[in-house]
Amino acid sequence: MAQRKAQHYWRSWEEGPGASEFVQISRDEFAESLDRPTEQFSRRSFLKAAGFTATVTALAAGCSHAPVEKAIPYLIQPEEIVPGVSYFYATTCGGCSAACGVLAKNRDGRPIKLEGNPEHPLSRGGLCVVGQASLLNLYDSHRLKGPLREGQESTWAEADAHIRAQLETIRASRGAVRVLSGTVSSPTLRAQIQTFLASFRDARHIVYDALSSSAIADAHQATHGERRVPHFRFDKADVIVSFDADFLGTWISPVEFTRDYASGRRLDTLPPRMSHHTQVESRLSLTGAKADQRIRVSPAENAAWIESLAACLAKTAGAALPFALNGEVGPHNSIIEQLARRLWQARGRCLVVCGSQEPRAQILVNLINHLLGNYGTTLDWNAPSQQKAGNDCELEALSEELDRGRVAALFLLHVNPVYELPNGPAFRAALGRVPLVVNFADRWEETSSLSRFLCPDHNPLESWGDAEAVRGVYGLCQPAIRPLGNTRSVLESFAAWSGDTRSAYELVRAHWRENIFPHAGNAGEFDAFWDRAVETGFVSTAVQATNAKPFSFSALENLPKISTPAGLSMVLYPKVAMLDGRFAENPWLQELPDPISKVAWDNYACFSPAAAQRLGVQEGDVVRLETTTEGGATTSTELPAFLQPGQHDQVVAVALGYGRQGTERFANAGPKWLFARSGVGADGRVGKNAAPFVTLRDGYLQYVRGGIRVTSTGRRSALASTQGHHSLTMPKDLPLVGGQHRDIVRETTLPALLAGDFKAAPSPAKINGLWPTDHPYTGHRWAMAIDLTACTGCSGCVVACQAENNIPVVGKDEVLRHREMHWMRIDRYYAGEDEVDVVHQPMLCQQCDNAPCETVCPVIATVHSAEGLNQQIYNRCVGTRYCANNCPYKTRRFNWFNYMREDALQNLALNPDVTVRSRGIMEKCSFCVQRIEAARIEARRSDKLIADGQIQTACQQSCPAQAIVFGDLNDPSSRISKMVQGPRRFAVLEEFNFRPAVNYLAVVRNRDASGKSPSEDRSNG
Amino acid sequence: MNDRLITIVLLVGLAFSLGVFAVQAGSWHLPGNQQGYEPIQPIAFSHRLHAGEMQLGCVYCHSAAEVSRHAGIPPASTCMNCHRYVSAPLGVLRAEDDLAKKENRKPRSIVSPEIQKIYAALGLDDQLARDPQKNLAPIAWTRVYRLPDFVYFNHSAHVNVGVACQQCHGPVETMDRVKHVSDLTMGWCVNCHRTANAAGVATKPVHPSTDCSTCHY
Amino acid sequence: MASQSRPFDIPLVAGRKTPADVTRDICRSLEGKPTLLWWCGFFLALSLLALGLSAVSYEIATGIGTWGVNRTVGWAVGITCFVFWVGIGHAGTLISAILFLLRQRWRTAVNRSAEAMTIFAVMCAGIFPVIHLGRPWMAYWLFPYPNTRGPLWVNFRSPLVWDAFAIGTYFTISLVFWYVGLIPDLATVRDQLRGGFRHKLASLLSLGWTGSFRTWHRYESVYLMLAGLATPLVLSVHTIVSWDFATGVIPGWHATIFPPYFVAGAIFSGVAMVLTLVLVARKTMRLEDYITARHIDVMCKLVLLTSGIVAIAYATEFFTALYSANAYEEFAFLNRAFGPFGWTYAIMVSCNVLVPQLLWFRRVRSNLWVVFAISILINIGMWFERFVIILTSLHRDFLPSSWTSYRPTPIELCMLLGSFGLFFTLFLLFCRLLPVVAMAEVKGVLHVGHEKEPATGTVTPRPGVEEWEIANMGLPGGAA
Amino acid sequence: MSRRVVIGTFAEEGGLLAFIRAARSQGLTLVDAYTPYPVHGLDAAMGLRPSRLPWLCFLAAVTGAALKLLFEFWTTTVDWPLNVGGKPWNSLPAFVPVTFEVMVLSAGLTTVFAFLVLARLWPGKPPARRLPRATEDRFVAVLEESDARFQSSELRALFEQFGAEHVEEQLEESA
Repeated sequence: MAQRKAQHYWRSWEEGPGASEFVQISRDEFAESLDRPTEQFSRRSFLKAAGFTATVTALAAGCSHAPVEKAIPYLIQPEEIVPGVSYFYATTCGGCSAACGVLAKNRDGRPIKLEGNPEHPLSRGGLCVVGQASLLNLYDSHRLKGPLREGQESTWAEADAHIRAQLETIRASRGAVRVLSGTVSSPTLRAQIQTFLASFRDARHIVYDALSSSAIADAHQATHGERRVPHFRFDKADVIVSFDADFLGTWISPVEFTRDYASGRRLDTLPPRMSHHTQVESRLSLTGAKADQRIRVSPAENAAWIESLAACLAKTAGAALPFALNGEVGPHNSIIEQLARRLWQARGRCLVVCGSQEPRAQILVNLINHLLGNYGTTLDWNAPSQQKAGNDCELEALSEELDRGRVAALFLLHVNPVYELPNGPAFRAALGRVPLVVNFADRWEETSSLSRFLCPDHNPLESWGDAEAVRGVYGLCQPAIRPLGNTRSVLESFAAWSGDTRSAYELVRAHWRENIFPHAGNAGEFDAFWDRAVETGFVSTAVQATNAKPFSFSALENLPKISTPAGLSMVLYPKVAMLDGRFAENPWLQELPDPISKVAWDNYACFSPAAAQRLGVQEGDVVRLETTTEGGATTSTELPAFLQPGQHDQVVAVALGYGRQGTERFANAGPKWLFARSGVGADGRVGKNAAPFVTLRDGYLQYVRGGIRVTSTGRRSALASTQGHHSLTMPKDLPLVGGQHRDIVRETTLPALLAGDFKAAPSPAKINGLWPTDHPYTGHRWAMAIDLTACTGCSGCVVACQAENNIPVVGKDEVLRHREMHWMRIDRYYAGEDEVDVVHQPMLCQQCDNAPCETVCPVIATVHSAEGLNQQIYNRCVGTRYCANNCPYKTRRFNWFNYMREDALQNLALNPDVTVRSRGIMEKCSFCVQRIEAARIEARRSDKLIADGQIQTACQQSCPAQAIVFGDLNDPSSRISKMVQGPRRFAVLEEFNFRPAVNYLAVVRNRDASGKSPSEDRSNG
Repeated sequence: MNDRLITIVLLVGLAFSLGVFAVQAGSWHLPGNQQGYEPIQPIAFSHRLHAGEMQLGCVYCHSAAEVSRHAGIPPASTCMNCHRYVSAPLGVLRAEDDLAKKENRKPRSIVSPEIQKIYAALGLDDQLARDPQKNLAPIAWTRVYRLPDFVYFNHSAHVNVGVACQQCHGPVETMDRVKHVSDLTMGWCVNCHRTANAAGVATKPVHPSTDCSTCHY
Repeated sequence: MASQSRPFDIPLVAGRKTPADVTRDICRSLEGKPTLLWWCGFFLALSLLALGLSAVSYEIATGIGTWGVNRTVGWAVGITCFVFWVGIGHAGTLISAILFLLRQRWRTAVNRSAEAMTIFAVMCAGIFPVIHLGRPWMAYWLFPYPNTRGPLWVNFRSPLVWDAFAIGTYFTISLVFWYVGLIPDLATVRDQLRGGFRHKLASLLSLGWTGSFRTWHRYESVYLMLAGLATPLVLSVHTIVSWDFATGVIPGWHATIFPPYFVAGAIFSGVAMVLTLVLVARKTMRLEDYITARHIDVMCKLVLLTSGIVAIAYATEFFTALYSANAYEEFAFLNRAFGPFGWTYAIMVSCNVLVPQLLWFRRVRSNLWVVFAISILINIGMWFERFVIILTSLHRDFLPSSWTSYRPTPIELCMLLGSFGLFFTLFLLFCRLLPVVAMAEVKGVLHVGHEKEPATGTVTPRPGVEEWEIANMGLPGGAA
Repeated sequence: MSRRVVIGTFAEEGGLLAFIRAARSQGLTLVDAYTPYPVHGLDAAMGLRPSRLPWLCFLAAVTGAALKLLFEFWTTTVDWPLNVGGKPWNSLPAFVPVTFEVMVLSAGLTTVFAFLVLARLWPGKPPARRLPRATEDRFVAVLEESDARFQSSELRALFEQFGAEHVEEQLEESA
């Protein structure tokens, strides 16, 4: 039929029928002309040849067309999938043991974005940086493709055969079988492991957390007779006192806590509610940055403070203690009494938490909470947290067993002891003595490389599973994509080795039928229950009230004494992005500037400015940190120094999670050109591993190490910081304006706000400009409001934006050259010298009505939309960078090079709704215009108006504190138009009449009207 | 001598290429403009036959057009909705029936070569049952309409307000092989949006935006 | 006129030349073999050019990332060079057009080379805005042309579009002006040289000029027109360049003083560059008789004047900033002077304000070596002026969070050198190919300063022809 | 038709000036004068009317500017109004610079082009009259021997009187 019409147009020589021989001929031409001996081949004919060549090329250019493209449809299209339409699957985040609920946004069969599940009872729509970035782990080309045996590629059949055979012999010889894992939040998997171990005589499942909270559980063992980590309810607390617990950043369940904390500090409610938060800590943590009152103490003092607070409260409560507490902490009694008073007034409505691993400290904290009657109110005892099940005593025991070579089989599940434990080297050696080592790691790292069998687990987005974050709250994991490699769910592996051939799906389903469905209360069909669970991604079941045992004072009688580290002590802390280093190979996490230090791509030794001065250390100097154990063994490392205001002078703080094997890949992250510098340290890795400084003492992983000696190496190494100047007051070295303050962030105190005599911005004086107003915004008027009181600076929005808008990773060198690409950045400013107040200000394109960037663009590549959006049209941009120069907020980002993703696999994470920008063009925050357009089209399709809150920008969606609100200013009933009415509203640089569409709500601190936090009038201890 | 030879050959070549160019010049477009592109497809599917004579609605096959950015190319399974029963042009089947009656035997099943390609793709045997020996081979159609990556055109947005498919794709129901009729330049899009703003679509008032971010983001 | 009569005491052309001498002197420099000095200069210039070219091609192939610029400092050396070269260009048009209108007859000796300098400088300038683009191959989008985009034109509110038009016009008009001035001299060259490439070139470009007075008559009015047009043009061009910054909101850029400030600066730097060139040219081309100490002296005074204007501008913008009581404005200028890049500000002030003050002294003005040194220093200073304005304003603007620093990469520096390479290559070629002194004009003023004694070669007066007497007294009367 | 011309060469511009005045006063028809540089007063002596080029220049300037201004207004306000930085559709002040540049450009190019056309100059044109020294240092007057009563001898005398170095007669094709 087609042959009837022979003539048709063609797109390339290859395709065109007539073309081929033409190419042939023209080739012959040159063959003939050029094969001539030169003397015969005169200049004239050469010129002719040249002329002809030119013509041919001209022609070729003239009729060159786009390459032929194939469109290959499904053979048999799945019912529920329409190409080009996104679907959301409710599942559970596999980022850490907090097990937040997420929605996986799927497009054409692959997840392209993770979003918090708004209905999840704990995370309630929030998602942290790690959760957001965990999408990229799925598309990591370094993941193992299948099982490995002795480092050689193998098949599951083979691996299973060998493992089972060996297990048989072990069973016969009654050998010891150990499963070493991090906190397993999946009840099904816990059960599965138990059934697997049941068949052995000597089998145990040992759990530890690299970031351990073991002391909390043990303390409750002592005081309440049951080893539990209670469920902390910050939303119910009106007074919060935290001793070194970074609960907004990395402690136990940050997203949930942030959400609770924020809901305890809602100022738009009537009457405004604002909890009072005191942070007693040695380094400046994200939580400390938010505190109303922040007290700098050395790790040694910390316990003393707790003790005296306990004593003080005991006195107030008139509780008879069977022993004397030392209530003296030198000069600070006044503060302690004040704390105690505040807590006592809020009995039952307050919460005292402690991040220390000292059992004594934790027990005293329990006492305090008991005296204040917080158990049952702000500490949920019945539905305890399942997020930190680690038991360091057992870990200690295991390592002894290993040393003695008593273990016959060791199964390592999502742990990397060789890297993250202090006795890593010993562990490495010990592993060699274990006949059967099976590891479920998904990549080749410190520990897995030593295992005989590597049985890689699925990525959480590939497999069925479940998670119990808090007793009674069960999250369900469902696959969002077919497994990319020949990996296998741990569930199936354990099942297979205990002779059970069921799939993960069947296993989870069965477990839920038997153990969860019965408690679900609302009886009915299991299938219906299951479908609902799959749809919503979680179920909450009733928890039977375990009658809390009476507080046993006996625990207090022989309190373990504090081992006070002497002199300069090292505090090892996790960064919000890197945690214990589990995802160190994730470029999004590596490139995220730490919300406090604003440094990316490295860990470093933080000193307080005073300490640095005392030690004669400049920022960027590489210092040698070393300490000696009682045994005389020296631990040392070399790190660049970083000056951290607000940190205690007796402390050097170092982040864990760096120096991981596998980060070598980032050596050439970023563009390759003449003067490009490597993105990794001398040892080829990103940062240094600080785990050797952790100690495993008397059954506890301790993150404080005393007796640190600091020596300078004379070398320097630049830190990739994304922020140059750290305060809103001008540098002192400039005459006249030195010390002058810029009111870019506005701030007040709660009393001032309640008194009603605070107004963040002078009522917008009608600026009558020169121009006629040709641009009335009829229809929608998009705008954003950011509540700086709620914002904790956790940076979830930054990564969310990166994932949504295909923002490239540029690598350390480019960050050093101030070329990071994040559209959303978190500006962090300090006020004060060493007792600092901290504010975080999310800064993104302000979408000004009178946008300075638009006027100067010569090619109209950035103009205003009829709905108040400052549009950037990539394909029109020629790259003058004039707009970026003229942007008062410096929120525009330029593609200095072609910033490529690492490989094709990573490209699968790209959002098909956003253009991938090429080299030489400007880009910036678009208010997620692709979401706006989607909503508009949907509204038109369903003949409805766009409802308020229907459009959520990526940053807003991800924010655990719900600090960001986006909406339509022209809709008087919308949330945003209500928010901008309040007294706290201001806009940055408003006085210049740029008319930004982003509004900020002033920072409010819960202090006396003078705005001074009590900590300021005490001399630094 | 050689020079003259070269000269002649070159002149011939030049003449030839100019000839080719002359042919080209007729259909010259700005770079990127594919107007008039009409590739041969792997299966000689005739829109004239299906959309024209049989009067199948466009969205019967391109169903995604109502809900998605892409109109989508129908899966082979959609073809099978009819071609499970229709394996060749009606006339041919009739003829075979008559012949069979005459020779009083069961009519042989006739499968037209083009439709055979669908069966082959789905790995079906002549009883139209899945044949495990054969392996599935998706049909690689040659794409006719293509917008640059930085343009986000959404079919559903247009179909749902009642823009006729023909407005952009031309009288497809008269084409045996689909031809790229419109030039798909930005001006072409914008002008349509403008006129629609003024006159509405099919007398129904609509307000398509001419903001840049309507298509570019 | 009276005021003008005084300078004529000193001859404009030394050595009592006859028109024939002039022709010979100038044409000789075209015929003879180039001096060794010329070859050295040419080789140096050419190698710099090659360096620049390779740098540019690498940058275009790899990306603007090969420059030191960053998210906060989007412009630096590149745009600095642009403004610098445009500035250099201004002296040429000033001397040829404005001084022509002001009947400053001393210009005749230097205007040809000054105009050539203008054209080459504008060429150098024109390159930078193109190569500093993220996508240089899209540069033509800056011009409004009919297109299939709706059609989408350009943003006539953007100073960059103004720039594109200004630089384009400036280059075209300067070129035309220069060429029109060349026509009679080309005819002379055509008639003087016997064969050879230059003869061919001259006969092609001289457009068949015969010296017919009817043509001369029209020619003069055309030349006047062009001068009249070029004068406001030259002022407008740097005004527009200054608007690139003045229309921006960045403190340190957003200033109404910029247009006059930039124009003065441009003339300042331009005249300094002319000084540099003519001082070299008169030595290498043996033109001491035409470019006399007097020319140098006058130009030195011009430099002194413009330096004064620039100095006032510096003071004024500082004062305005401090007086404005605008925190951002105040900070911008204090940071400019005392911030991390204070040293650039120091160079700028010392080279542009302090050093030129030496020119108050006649002894300094008459010592050509010192003048040469000063002119070089001024060029350096003026380059830094632009660098200071661009960099120090950008690197610390409104939000302290986005303050950064800047350091140029070798690539950028190679481009800077390359632009000088291009400039001198073209200029040296010009010296070899075209008459470097406007012969026709010089011939017109040969007698100036020689009125006292009767010029040689004049025919002895005959009785009874009084009007001839008058005419024979020479041009002052005619000019008056 | 052909005509006879007398070509006198002077070494001094003064000589030429005086001669031409005298010649014209005697009603001789002057074809043209050739000088190495524009001799002041010669136009008056030759009785040349001031050139009309300035008017053309002015006209070109006005039209160029007007058209450009209209174009800018049309593109920003009529053809496709786009909200650029909240500026009004018709941002007249912003249109001035480009308008001015275009004005200068059109005026300059038109004038020069017109000049070349009027003076019949074009690239590679051979000189109409070969007077090599006229472009160097000599001043040449060319007279036409039109009326019969004119005696070439008297003419020579006149030349001599004003110190012509060299006088010759030519027969040339008149344009």
